[in-house]
Amino acid sequence: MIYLMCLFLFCIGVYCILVKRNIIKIIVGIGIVEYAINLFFILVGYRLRGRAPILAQDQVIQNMVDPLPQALVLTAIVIGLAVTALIVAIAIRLYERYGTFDVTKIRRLRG
Amino acid sequence: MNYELIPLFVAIPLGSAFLVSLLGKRLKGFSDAFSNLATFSLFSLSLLSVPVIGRLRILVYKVGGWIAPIGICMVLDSLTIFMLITVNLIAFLITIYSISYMERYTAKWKFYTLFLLMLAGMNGVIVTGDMFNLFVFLEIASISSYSLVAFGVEHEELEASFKYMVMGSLASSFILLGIAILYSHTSSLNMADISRILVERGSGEILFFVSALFIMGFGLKAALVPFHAWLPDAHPSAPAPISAMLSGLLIKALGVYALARIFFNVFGMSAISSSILMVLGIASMVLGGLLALGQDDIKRLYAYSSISQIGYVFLGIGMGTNLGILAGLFHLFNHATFKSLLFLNSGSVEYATGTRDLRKMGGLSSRMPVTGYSSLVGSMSISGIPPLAGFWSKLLIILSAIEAKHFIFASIAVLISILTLAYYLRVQRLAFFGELKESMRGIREVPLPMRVSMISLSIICLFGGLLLIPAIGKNFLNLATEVLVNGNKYAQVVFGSMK
Amino acid sequence: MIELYILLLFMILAAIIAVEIRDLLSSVIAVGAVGLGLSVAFLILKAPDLAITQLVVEILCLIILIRATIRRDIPMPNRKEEVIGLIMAVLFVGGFLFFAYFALKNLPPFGHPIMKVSQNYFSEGLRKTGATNLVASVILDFRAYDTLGEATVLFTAVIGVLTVVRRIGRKKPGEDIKED
Amino acid sequence: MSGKLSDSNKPGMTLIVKTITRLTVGLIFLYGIYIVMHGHLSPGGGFAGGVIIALSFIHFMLAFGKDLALKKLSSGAASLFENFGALMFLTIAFLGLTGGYFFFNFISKGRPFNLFSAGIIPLCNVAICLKVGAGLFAVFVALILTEITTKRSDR
Repeated sequence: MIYLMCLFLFCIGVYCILVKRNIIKIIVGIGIVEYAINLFFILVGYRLRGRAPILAQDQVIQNMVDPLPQALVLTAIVIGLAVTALIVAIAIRLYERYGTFDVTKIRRLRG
Repeated sequence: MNYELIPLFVAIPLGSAFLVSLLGKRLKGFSDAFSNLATFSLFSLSLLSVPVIGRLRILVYKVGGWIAPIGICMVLDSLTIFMLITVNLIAFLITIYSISYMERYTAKWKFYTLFLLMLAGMNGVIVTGDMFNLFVFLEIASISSYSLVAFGVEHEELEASFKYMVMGSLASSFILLGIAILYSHTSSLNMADISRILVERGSGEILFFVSALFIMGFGLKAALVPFHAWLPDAHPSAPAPISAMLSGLLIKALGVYALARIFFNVFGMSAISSSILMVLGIASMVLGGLLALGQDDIKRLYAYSSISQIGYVFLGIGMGTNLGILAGLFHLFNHATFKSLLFLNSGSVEYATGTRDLRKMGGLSSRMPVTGYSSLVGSMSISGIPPLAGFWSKLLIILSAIEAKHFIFASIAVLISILTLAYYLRVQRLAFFGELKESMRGIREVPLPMRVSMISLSIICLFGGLLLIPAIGKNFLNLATEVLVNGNKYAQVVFGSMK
Repeated sequence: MIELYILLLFMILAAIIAVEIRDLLSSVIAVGAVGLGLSVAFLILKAPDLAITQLVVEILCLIILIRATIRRDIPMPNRKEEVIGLIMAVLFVGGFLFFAYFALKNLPPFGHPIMKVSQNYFSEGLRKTGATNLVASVILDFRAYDTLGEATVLFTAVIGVLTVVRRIGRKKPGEDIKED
Repeated sequence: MSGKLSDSNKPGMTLIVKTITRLTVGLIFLYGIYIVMHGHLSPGGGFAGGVIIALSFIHFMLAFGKDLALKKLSSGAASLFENFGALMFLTIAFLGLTGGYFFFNFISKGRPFNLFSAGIIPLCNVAICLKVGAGLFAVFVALILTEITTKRSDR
């Protein structure tokens, strides 16, 4: 059930990318898609009543959550940041050239 | 001792990219010399590993000394070697070409840095044996290609790059979601381990859903037909060496190779996925060919033709029979050579005349003989004129379709081949033959490095057919086919070699 | 786990607002709310490393996006979006969720992961790597190769941004442009 | 952003913002270093710490304007640091070959829970931090500079 809610968030992002006609909105959509996937990865690795995967000095901790998805998501967050930075740079240049964020007005190339 | 070779395929381009970006701005000529050195050493390294793999069949490298499901492993088998040779050979010839061509752009060292990073990404995708690692290197290759498409920073380039980038990030998201679901199902990320677990559990709805996600994701990267919209914008907008790189290699390394590896070796090919791949291949073949017919921009025409030829590759590989896979892989190699040759030709034409519009050209062969005749070789090879390499691979694809009783697909493939001949003859007639236009009197042949690279590529196109003779191509083509035909046995082979 | 559901509902709501609102600046701020919600969700799901990282990355993204939209804040004209695209997207989303429902039913239930590989990290992590933060031991020792790739992705993006923001891309034959 | 509010010949934001920035920026910077150094013991690590350090410079830049910030860390120096971090990471990976494998953890592990433990992990954290901090700052500067040139070409 919670997985489906997470995928619903994913679908909102996909919908935004496919339907909206504004560059900033498309970037927002890409961001939402990334959040949804990161959340999904962590949900998959969660263990009920688990503890964070950090060892303590004087006690033995049982029942930790899965550390592997956390490591993967850390990588995925960085990749998302890299993509966002590059796409914003391209968006700023596009704005500079065309004077608008509206994709329908940025149509030099034929489909 | 041979184990030390494997990480070098990634480490050499990465290290040289860092060095070029550190020193390239300060020392004149350093970036040219060093990038060529790097690609040349990569190419010789991949040639060196052919006899090793011919003897041992598979090498597994444990990064950091951790055994496979715990750490990451790199796998070097015959299919990997096949892709590595294709990628590094073409990349080496393209770097030679860029020495002169990229003089027309500013900030050459940035170009070389991004180029080497893209190469590192592709080699990383090919060499890896881990799902998530594949995703990471796929992102390196994609992100550098997004910025390379926008390298000229004009209107069209930025727009094409934006479109490409949106589509590319969507594709990456699908792939990552697929990996997440797969991880939850199997609790492993290593390809061989996943394959072993999936064989034990059998297939189900999860596998179906993940396959759909991967077809969407990698299909977007490979520009299969319902997902092809970005390619005809992105490939022509890039500088010519990058168009050659994108069309010749990137869509194959990220799209075809990754899809084939996952579907054959990890999931195991089923009848449904086989027919889906074939139908998508046929659709790309037909639509790409038809759209190419009406183009006047020479690079745009080549880009549509890429979609069409990728369709052939998918038809061959999707068949799943021994002959079909062999033909598909051979066509992949051939397409890498002749499509990069053709894009380099178009770059030379643009370099000399300053236009890409076919209607403004004419009679260029008389002024630029090397470009003209190498383009003739490339066009004839891609349209399947006998003794050239392209003929043999297309023939084999059609034969394998007949062998597998797909008569309709075979006849469509023949028809599209004729269509291909038609639009390439049109290019030749408009651009290189006929009478020379008045405005084109003053043009000259392109500089030496560009000629060297075009001539070498056309020699490969001329004699590529020889690879089919078992004595020459045995370690190269046939063993690569064997890896895909073996399917799920991949897991046993990998784990067997790790002990 | 009720707080997680509430948080997810909040995130979905904020995402819908971000998608549908007309004003671009508000849209960017709404997506910032989604990101910060995600950071809190990571904290609830016992992933403090990610919570810190997500928080700082979100702040950086917000600064970059706001710098990009501010002063260009033209409200979108009230025009009909393409109906065909809308129908396609809705169909796609519907079909996607439908198939996802059947696929996700077979996954291990929430809160009970299989953890076949991760068991090794618990048993050997401290002894073999010496790091008490197991996430750090995974990203920098067991899977350090991934992290090399990750660092390279960021490096690529930096070079890419520097490439894209060049003022002049092409030069005429023989022309010499001073490069910055 | 609100550059117009202050004196036109003084770049940056108002006096209140500047005073508070002067107080907080050092703390943020130190916090970033702490996060990096304790990455193997507690939550955090090279990446988060690097972003925090980059944010401290960005904070400084937003408050005081770009000229003063670039005097502290010029964009050329930033890309130099970035390259240095990347090469350091790759070098660590190659030094692992002395132990037999790429990325082999070749330094002794030390006693757990101490600052100097866990072999190569703290070193990697420092390398990543240099890379991420300098790289993100360079990106930010590049984006800001294009905006400034854009505005000039508009007029």
